[in-house]
Amino acid sequence: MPHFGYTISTDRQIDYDSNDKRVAKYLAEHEPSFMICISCGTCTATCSAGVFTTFSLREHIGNIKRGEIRNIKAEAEKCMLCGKCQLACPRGVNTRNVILNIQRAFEALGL
Amino acid sequence: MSEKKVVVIGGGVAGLEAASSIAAFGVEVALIEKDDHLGGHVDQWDRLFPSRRPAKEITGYLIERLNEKVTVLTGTEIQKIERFGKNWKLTLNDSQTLIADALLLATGFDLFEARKKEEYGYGIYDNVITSADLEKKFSLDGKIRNAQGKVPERVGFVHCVGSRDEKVGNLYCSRVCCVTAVKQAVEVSEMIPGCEVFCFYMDLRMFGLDFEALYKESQEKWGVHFIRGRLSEAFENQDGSVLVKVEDTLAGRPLKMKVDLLILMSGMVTSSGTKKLMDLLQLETDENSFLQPSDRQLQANETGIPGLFLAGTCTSPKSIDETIADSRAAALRIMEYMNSVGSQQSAVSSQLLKTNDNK
Amino acid sequence: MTFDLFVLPFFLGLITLMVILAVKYAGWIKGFQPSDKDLLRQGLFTRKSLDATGEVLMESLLHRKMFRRNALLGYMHMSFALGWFLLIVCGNLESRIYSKVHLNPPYYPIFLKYFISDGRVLSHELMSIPGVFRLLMDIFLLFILTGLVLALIKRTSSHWFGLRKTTRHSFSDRVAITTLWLIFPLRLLAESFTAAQYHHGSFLTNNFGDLLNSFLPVKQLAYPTWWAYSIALGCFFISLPYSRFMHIPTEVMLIFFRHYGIKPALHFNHYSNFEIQSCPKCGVCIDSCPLHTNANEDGIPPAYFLRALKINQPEISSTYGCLLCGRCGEYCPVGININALRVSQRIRYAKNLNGSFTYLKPADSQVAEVAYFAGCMTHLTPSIKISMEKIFNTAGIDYNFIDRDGSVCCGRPLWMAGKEKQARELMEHNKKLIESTKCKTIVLSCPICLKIFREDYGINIEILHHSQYILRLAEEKKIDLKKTDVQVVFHDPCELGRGSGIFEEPRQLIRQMANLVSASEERNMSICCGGSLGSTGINCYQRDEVSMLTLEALMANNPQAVITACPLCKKTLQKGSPVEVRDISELTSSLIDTKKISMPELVNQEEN
Amino acid sequence: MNIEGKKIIWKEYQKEIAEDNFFYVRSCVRQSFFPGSETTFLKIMRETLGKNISEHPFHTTCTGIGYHSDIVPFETTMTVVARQFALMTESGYQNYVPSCITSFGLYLEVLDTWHHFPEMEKKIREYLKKATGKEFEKPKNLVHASDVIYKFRKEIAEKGKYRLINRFTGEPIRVVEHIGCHYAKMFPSKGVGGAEYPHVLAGMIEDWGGEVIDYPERRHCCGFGFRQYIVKANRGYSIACSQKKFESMKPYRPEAILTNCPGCPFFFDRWQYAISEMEGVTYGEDGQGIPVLTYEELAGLVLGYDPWDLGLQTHQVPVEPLLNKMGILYDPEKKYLGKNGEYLGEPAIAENLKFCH
Amino acid sequence: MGRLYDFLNQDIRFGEGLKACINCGTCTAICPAAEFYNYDPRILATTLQSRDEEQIETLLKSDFIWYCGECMSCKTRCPRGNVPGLLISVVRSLSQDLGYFVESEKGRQQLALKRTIGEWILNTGYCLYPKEIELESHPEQGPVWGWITDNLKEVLGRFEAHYQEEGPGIFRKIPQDSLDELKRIFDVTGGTERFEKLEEFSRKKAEEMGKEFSPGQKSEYYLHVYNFNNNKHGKDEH
Repeated sequence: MPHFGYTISTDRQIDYDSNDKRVAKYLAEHEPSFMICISCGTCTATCSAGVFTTFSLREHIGNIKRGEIRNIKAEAEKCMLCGKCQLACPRGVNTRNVILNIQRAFEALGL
Repeated sequence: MSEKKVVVIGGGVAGLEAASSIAAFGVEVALIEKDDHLGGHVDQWDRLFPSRRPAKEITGYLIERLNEKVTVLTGTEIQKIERFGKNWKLTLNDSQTLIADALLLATGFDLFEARKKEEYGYGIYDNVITSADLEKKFSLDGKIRNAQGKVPERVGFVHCVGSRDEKVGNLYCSRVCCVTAVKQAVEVSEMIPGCEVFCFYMDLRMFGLDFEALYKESQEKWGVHFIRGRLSEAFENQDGSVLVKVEDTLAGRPLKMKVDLLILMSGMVTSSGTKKLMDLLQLETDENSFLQPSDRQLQANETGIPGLFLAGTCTSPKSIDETIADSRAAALRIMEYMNSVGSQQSAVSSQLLKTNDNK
Repeated sequence: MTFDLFVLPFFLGLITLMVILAVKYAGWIKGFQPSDKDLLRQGLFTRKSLDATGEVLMESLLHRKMFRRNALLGYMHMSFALGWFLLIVCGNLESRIYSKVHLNPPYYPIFLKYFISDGRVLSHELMSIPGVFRLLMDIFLLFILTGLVLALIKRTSSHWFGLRKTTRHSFSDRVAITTLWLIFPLRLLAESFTAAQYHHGSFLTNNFGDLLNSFLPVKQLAYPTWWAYSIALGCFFISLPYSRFMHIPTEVMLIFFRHYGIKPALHFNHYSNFEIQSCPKCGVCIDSCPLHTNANEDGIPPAYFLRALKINQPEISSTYGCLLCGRCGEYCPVGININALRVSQRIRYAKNLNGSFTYLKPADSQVAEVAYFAGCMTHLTPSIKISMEKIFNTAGIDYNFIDRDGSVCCGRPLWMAGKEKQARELMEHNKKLIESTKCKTIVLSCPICLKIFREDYGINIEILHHSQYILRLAEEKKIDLKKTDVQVVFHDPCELGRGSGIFEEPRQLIRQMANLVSASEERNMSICCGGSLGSTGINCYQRDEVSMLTLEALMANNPQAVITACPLCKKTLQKGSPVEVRDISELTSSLIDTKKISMPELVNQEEN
Repeated sequence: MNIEGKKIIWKEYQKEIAEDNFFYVRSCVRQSFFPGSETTFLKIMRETLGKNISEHPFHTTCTGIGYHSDIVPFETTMTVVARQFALMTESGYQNYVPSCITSFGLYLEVLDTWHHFPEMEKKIREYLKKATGKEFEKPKNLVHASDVIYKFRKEIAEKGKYRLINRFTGEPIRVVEHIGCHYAKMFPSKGVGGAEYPHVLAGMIEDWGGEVIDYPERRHCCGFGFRQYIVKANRGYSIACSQKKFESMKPYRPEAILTNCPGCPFFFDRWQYAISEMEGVTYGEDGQGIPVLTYEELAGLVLGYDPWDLGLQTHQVPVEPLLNKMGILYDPEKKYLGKNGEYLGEPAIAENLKFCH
Repeated sequence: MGRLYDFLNQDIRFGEGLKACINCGTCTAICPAAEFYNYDPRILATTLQSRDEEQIETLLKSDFIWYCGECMSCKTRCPRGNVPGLLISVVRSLSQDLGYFVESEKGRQQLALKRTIGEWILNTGYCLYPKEIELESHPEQGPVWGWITDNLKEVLGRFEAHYQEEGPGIFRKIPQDSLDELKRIFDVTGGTERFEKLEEFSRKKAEEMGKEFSPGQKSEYYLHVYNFNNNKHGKDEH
C-alpha cells in the first residue's frame, strides 16, 4: 500500500439513529422536567461554572437528548449545584436534579 | 331596507359567520359557495387547536345560525361581476344573475402545494404527507399507519413548509401551522404510545393564549422533541422510511435521522377562488399576493371600492377565532355602508374599478 | 410459694431482652470513634450524668415535649411510661412486705398477687402499709389502662391528638404493640380473678373481681389468665428490640450520650444507630413537614425515612426530596438530628458522583476591614447587593465586595447534596480569597453561605449575616434609620433561624424601621419558603405548595409587606405573595437616608 | 418511491437546447483523466448525429478551478470567460457548449451577475478590450455537453448497438447517476429536471435500457471541493465525501456510476482505489469496484465504439465487468496499446481492488 | 459599520450572498464541509451579519473560512436566498488581500494553490496539467495513472490528441499570444496582483516561522503548507 499522507476524515454529523439515547431515557424517567427545556439558554447565561468554563447546561441537555454523550460525564462534574439556573429557568426545569441524575445515569449505566 | 341584498362569496367559516351576522339585521343574503358543501377547510379538519375540539362543532354551529334570510347557493361559480348603478350584478354559472347592494369576498385560502418543496419529496416519497393528509387519517379511523402499513415508531413534523421561504415566493408566516403541528404531535403521541415525535422548527410562534400551555404539555406529558432547525432535505430509504437532514442549530451540528412518517406543515396561500375574483374585479394584491384591504389596521375589511368588502383569510392567514372576529367586523362595515348608501354619492374611482364602463 | 411454671415466659423473655440489648449496645459503643469514647469516659462520672437522668425523667417518663405539643398525646405516652415505671417500683417495695426478704426474683413482684393468694391473713385497713400499696397498685394500673384506651382511640381518630397522620406499622411493630396492649388488661383480669377469691386487691381489682365472679367461674379462669399475662409480657420483651419500642431503652442511652457531648458525624457511624433507633415513630414529625401532603403515602418525614434506614436503604426520593429545613427537628420529642442523618445517607448515595473544580484559578483580593461576600443567590437579586453597598458607604465602612464579579459557590449546596468532598474544594477557594483580604469581619447576605462559613470553613474571623451587621451599625449609630408606620412580618430563613440560631437581631432591626407583626408560624417553627437548596428531589409545583403554606402563615396578621433576610427566600416568596417581599437590607437602604419615607414609596420600590 | 411525482417535476424543468451549430469548449480536468470522452463527444456529434460543432484551438481554461480555490479574483475570471465568448463570436457561433460543469456553472454565474449588474458587464468588456482588444456577444444558447447528449439520447438509442441490459439475466443494469454540483444546484432552472431530481443522466440511462438507482446521498458532493482535494493535507475531506456516497449506494448494489462532471468520475474512480488500499473495502460485486463512466463513454458503448478508443483503459477501476454484462465485444490485447498500436506495457494491478476479465 | 465590513460590502457578491439570515441551519444541514470540518455556514452568515469588526477579523484569520468546498449546495435551499458559498469567496478574497490568510493553517495553503493551479494557468493555459500530477504528490492516482504518465504522448495520442502540438484537441499547445492575452487579463483585472500578494505575505510568514522559502514546489515552506495537518479541524480527529 502506498503512503497516502492523509486519513479519511470522520463524520461529525449527529447520527441520531445510531446514537446512545439511554442517558436521555434515564433522565426522562428520573427527572421529567428534563423534557420541558426550551433551550432558551437562561441557565447558561447565569451559570457560576460558566464564568470560568464553557459549561452550558442548555447544550448538554440538548446533546443528551440527541444521544451525543461523549464529554457529558466530565462536563457534569464542573457544576457547583449553586442553583442559580434553577431560579432563573422560565420553565421550572429542576436543573440541579438534572445534573445529579446525569451523573447517576452514567453510574447506573456503567458508562 | 329589507329589500337590500348582500352577496357573500365563500361558504367557509368567514362567509358563514358574515352571512348570519348580516342576516341578523334582517338583510337578504345570498351565500355563494363553489363546492357543494359549506364549511370550507375547517369542515375537512378533524380537531382544532388548542382545545382539540371537533372541527364540526364550529361549522355545525355556524351553519345552524343561518336564518331564512340567507339563500345558500352551493356548487355555484361566478362568471361575471359588473357594476350596476350603485349595485353589483353577478352572473353565475347557471347564467342566472344576482343584484347586490354590497359584495363580500370571503374566498379564503388554499393550502400550500407541498410538492413545490421538491427536496421534501411530497408526491415522490410514500411516507411524506401533509398536515391535511394527517387530519384525514385522524378523522378516518384514527389508526395511523405509514405507506408500508407499519405503525410509525418515529414521526417528524416539518414546520414552515411553504411559509417564510423565498424559494417558493412566500415570505410571510402562516400563523397557524406551529400550533397545529404541536396539536398533531400530541394527538399522534396519544394514539401511538411510545412513538417518538419530533418537530423541526425555526421559531415556535405560540401566539394564542393557551398555545404555550399546549406546547408545554406536548413536552411534559408526551415527550415530544423539538429540534431547532429547518429541514434541508428528505430522502427515502430502502425500507420506505424517510431520512431527514437538518441542523440542530442549538448544537451547531448537522443531524440526520430516520422517521417512519414525515408530516409537512403546509402553510396558507391565496386561494384559486380569490385569484379568480381578483381577475373579475381587477383587485390589487399585496406583495404576498393576498387581497389588499384599504388599511390593514383601520380598514381591514374595506377595499376603497364602494360596496365591496373583504373578510377572512383572503386578506391574510388567520386562525378561526380571528376569522370569525374579522367577519363580524365586515358585517358591521357592510351595514354602515348600506345605511349610508343613497346619502353618499361617491362616484366610483375608475383606477380602482375598471368593470364599470357599462354604466 | 414463690414459683410457678407460668412465670417462665416472662422470665425468659426478660432475660433474652437484656441479653440482646447488652450485645447491641456494647457493639455500637465499641464502634464509637475514639473521640466519642473519650467524651463518654470523661462524662460518665460528672454532673452530666445527673442532668441526663433528669432529662430522662422529664422526657422518657413524663414526656414533657409531648405535653407541650398536645396534652392528650402527652398523657397517653406518660401513662404508659410513668404508669408502668411506678408499677414496677411500687411492686418491688410491696413484694418485700410479703417475702420479708430484700431481694426477690424479678418475676416475684410482677405476679405478687398470685403468689400471695395462699390464704395468709392480710390486713385490710387502708391505713396499713399493705393497704396503701394495694391502693397505689390499683391506681397505677388504672392510670395505664386509661392511656391504653386513649391509644386505641388514637388509632381511629388521631386528630384529637393534634396529629393529622399517624405512622403505619411493620410486622414486628404489630406483634409488639398487640402484646403491649394485652399486658395490662390481662394483668387486670388475672388480679381481679384472684382478688375475687381472696380480696387482696383494692378498689379496682376487688370490685371488678366481684363483678366478674357474679357471672364467671373465676376459680377456673384465674390460673390460665396468669399464664396469658406472663406470655404477653414475654412476647413483648422478645419483640421489643425488633420493634419501634426499641426506642424506649435507646432513647435513654441517647440522652446520656448527648449530655456527654457526642455529636452525629458527617458519615454514618455506630453512634448513628442510637439516633436511628431512638425514633419512637410517634409521627409528630409527619405533621411538621411542609412536604408531606399525602397522609396515605410514606414519604420524606423522619418517621418514614428513619424506618427505611432501619430496615433497608431509603428511596432516593425521600433522601433527596427533603428540604433540610429542620422544622421536624423542632417537633421531635427525642431530638434526633435528622438533617445530619439525611446528609449522611446522601453522602452514601453520592459516593460515585464526582466533581472537579480544577478550572478555578486561585484568587486574591485587596485588604479591607470588612469583607462582603454576596453569594450566588444575592447575585440573582441585585437590589440586595446595591442596598448593601449603599449601607456600607453610608456607614463609611472600609469594605471589600470580594465576589462583585460573580461568586464561586460557598459549597453548602454540594454539601447538602452529599458531595461534601467536592464542596471542600470550593470552600478552600473562597477561604483563600477571604484570607487574602486580611479582614476582621466577613459579612454575608445569604444564610446558606452563612451556615457553612460558620460551621465548616474553619476561619477564625468574625462571620456575620448582614442582618446582624446592619443592626450593629445602627446600634453604633454609624447609620440612622427612619421609622415608618408600615406593618411588616418577618420570615425566618431556615438557615438563618433554625440553622444558625439568629432570630432576634433581624427583628430588633426591623422594629427600628417598621411595626413588626407576628406570623402564625415563626421563629423556630417558621416554615421553609419552598426554595431551599437542601432539596433536589422535588419539582417546582411542590415548591410552590410549600411557598403557599408559608405565605398563609405569614399573612396571619395582614402585614403590608414581608421582610426576610435571605435572597433565596425573597425570590421564592415573591412569586406568590399578595404583598411586597423585601430583604431586610433593601428595607434598611430605603430608610437609611434622612427624608421621611412614606408607605407608597416603600412598597413601590422596584428591584432594578 | 413514486416515479410519477418525479415526472411532474421533470416536466417543469425543461430548457431550450439548440439543435445544431455548437461552439465546444474543452475541460482541463477531463482532458487529463478521461481523455477519450471529449473526442467521443465530438465523434458522436459529427458522425452519429451529423451536427456542426466547432472547437477553437485558442481557448484556454476558464480559470474556474482557480476561481473556486479563490486564488483568481472574480473580475479576472469573468474577463477570461468574456474572452472565450469572444472566440465564439469570432467563429460566428451562438450556441456555447462547455465540456466542464465547473465552467458551465461559472458561465451561468457570470451571465447572471451581468444580468443583475450591467455596470459589471460594461467593466468586463472594458477589461477585455484593454487586455486583448477583443469584443464579444453573449451566447444565445448556453448548455452543458451532457444536455446535448440528453436531447439526442433517443436517436443514440435507436442507432445504438448495445443496451444497458444484463445479457446474462435480461435484467436492466442498475446505474447510479451523479450530477456535478454546479450543474443545477446554483441555478436549478438551468438544469434538465432541476436541482433536486435532475433528469439529464437519468433520462439517458432509462432510454438506453438501464435502471436508475436513487439512493439517500445521491445529492451529496463527490468531495472535490477544489482546495480540499488539490492540497494534499485536505484530501481526508475529499475522500470522506466519496466514501459517504459509496456507503450510501452500496445496499442498492449499483453496477455502474454515470457522471456528467469532470471531477466526480475521477474521484469516484480513484477514491474507490484509495479506500480499497486504506481500508480494504470495495463496493462492487465480489470484491471489484463499481465501474465509473462519463456520459460520452456510455453513449460510445451504446453506439458500439471500441472501449479502448473511448479511453476506458485509463480508468483505475476496471470497466470490464460492465462490458461483459452489456455483452460488448472487446479485445483485451488492445487495451494497453498506444497511438500506433505499439504495446506500452501494463500498469500494476491494485492489491485490494479485484480485477477479472 | 466598520472597515472590514465595508470592504466585504464592496464586493457585489456580498450583497447577493447575504440578505438577512434567520439562523435556520438549512445550509449547514446539507453542507459537506460541516459534516467533516468544524464548520457551519450558518455561523458564517450570522457572524458577517453581526457587523462586529472584531469577530470578522478573527474570522478572516481563522481556519474556519477555508473549510468550504464551494459546492454551492447551500445556494439551492436557503429560505432567505443567502449564499454562504458565495460569501466564503468574498471573505477569502479579503483575507488574502489583507494578508490575514497566513494566520491560519488552512489559509496558508493558498500559496500551494497559487504555485500549482495558478502557475499552470498562466504557463500552460490549463488549470491542471497531466505531467504535473505526480504519483508522489498524488498517491491516490494509482498504478494506471502511473502507466498513463509514463506513456503520456502515446496514450493521449490514441484520442486524436495534439499533445503539445498546434491545432485543436486534447492538451494541444495553446499559442503563446493566447497565453499573453491571458497574462494581460490577469494584469488588468487584479489577478497578477493577487498572486504577488500571496507570494509576498507567504514569504513574510515563512520568515516568521523560520522555514526556507523559494519558488517552485520543493521549498520547506511550500511542502509544509501542502502537507501539514494539525488534525484539529473536525470531530475527534486522531
